[in-house]
Amino acid sequence: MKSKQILNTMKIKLLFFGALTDVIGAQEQMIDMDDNLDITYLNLDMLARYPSLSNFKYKIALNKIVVNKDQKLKDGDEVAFLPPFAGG
Amino acid sequence: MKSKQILNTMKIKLLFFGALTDVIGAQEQMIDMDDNLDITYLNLDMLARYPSLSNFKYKIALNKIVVNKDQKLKDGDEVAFLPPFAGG
Amino acid sequence: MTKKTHTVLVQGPVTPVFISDSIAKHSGKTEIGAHAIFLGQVRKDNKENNNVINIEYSAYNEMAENAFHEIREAAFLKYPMVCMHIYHSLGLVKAGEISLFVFVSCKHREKSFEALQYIVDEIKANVPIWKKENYEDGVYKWI
Amino acid sequence: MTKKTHTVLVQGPVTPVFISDSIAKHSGKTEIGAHAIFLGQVRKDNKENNNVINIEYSAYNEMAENAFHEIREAAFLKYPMVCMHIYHSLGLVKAGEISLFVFVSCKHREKSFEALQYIVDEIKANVPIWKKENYEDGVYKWI
Repeated sequence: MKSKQILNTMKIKLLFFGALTDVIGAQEQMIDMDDNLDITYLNLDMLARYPSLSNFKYKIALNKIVVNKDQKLKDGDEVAFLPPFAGG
Repeated sequence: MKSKQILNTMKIKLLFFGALTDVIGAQEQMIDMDDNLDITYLNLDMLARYPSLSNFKYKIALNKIVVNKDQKLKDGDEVAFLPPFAGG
Repeated sequence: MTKKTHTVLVQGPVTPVFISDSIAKHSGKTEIGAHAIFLGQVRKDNKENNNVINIEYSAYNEMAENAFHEIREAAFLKYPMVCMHIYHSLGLVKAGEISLFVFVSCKHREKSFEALQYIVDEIKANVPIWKKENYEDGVYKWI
Repeated sequence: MTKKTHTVLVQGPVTPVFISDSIAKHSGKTEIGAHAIFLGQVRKDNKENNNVINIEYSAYNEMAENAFHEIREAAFLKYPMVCMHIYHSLGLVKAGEISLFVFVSCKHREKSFEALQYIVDEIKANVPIWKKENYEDGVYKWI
């Protein structure tokens, strides 16, 4: 039995704003990820799936707080991709 | 014939604002003055007539422009006594 | 940058409806991106256990309009404003009512705050206007 | 100085009537002597011979309301305000209409200008809101 098989799966909600909604073609996605992965991994996965994402500046918020990419994820987390703010 | 008698008389309009209207008991006075007198003379004359004026700070405007007291007056001038401004 | 002389002094309080009408009139000026507005409101100050009920404003009218005009000219030289308006009350303004309305409109916001402060400070310092505070018990005090 | 959370985000433009109603509501707060107001108005910018017809605002709503709340708390600690209100549009706001209304009220005027600028700058920098400029010929651009 490989260790991979005993890993649980996390459900993560992804949110996209501003120009990124056009890049992704959606405002929201639900994804399944293996346990213990962090935001760096998620981000690289997104860049692989949407190469043009690399043309955009964005920060990442975990559960509505902007975080560094080494943050670990857990089941039920909400991860948002935020282009530079432009209120007013 | 004394020189005094050939002096012309000037008509000067005096205006009072703010607390000074209470001191003088009027917003406006017309006075006659001998020619060639200046604002210093007028001011001393007013202080003699209204001693409590000395308790107040004020500037003097000649024809709507704040001036120094050595300004000479002429017939038809408008002299205003202006306490500190308090707009807004 | 010389703009025409505006009549600034108005009888009685500046009403909220007058303010919203002024704002609405600027919707056609679509180069404006930022409005900065100052409103002076009469405070019900309490002095020696006595409340201010209203303020009575008086001015040396013609000299005041000249002073407002000079403030206007100086402000347009100093700041990149699209337009600017000042309205100041004369006569009675009750506690809670508005006696001064300064309205600065710019393309961008950056300088609008400083322009607003400059204009309000200039008004307080250089315009011959006086106020008489009337108190609830009938006494008054010149400010 | 902690004040209750306010809902800041409103659908569509901030109307002049809403603004005058807000001003009128402060006439009972007779300790206020100075209101400083900022209004953001949508500019009909011309880019490559194409005019902005409207802006569509979108936000990460809950995070934005949190950010507005933090700005509010910080501003009350920093400045002697009697009260403060922020309203920001979501959805379509046409050129000439108002998308941001910041309303600062103080006893005295001195700090009101700086407080106003601080709050507007914080909103621009720290609130997750985005805008899509729609042009007359049907194209759009994310800002």
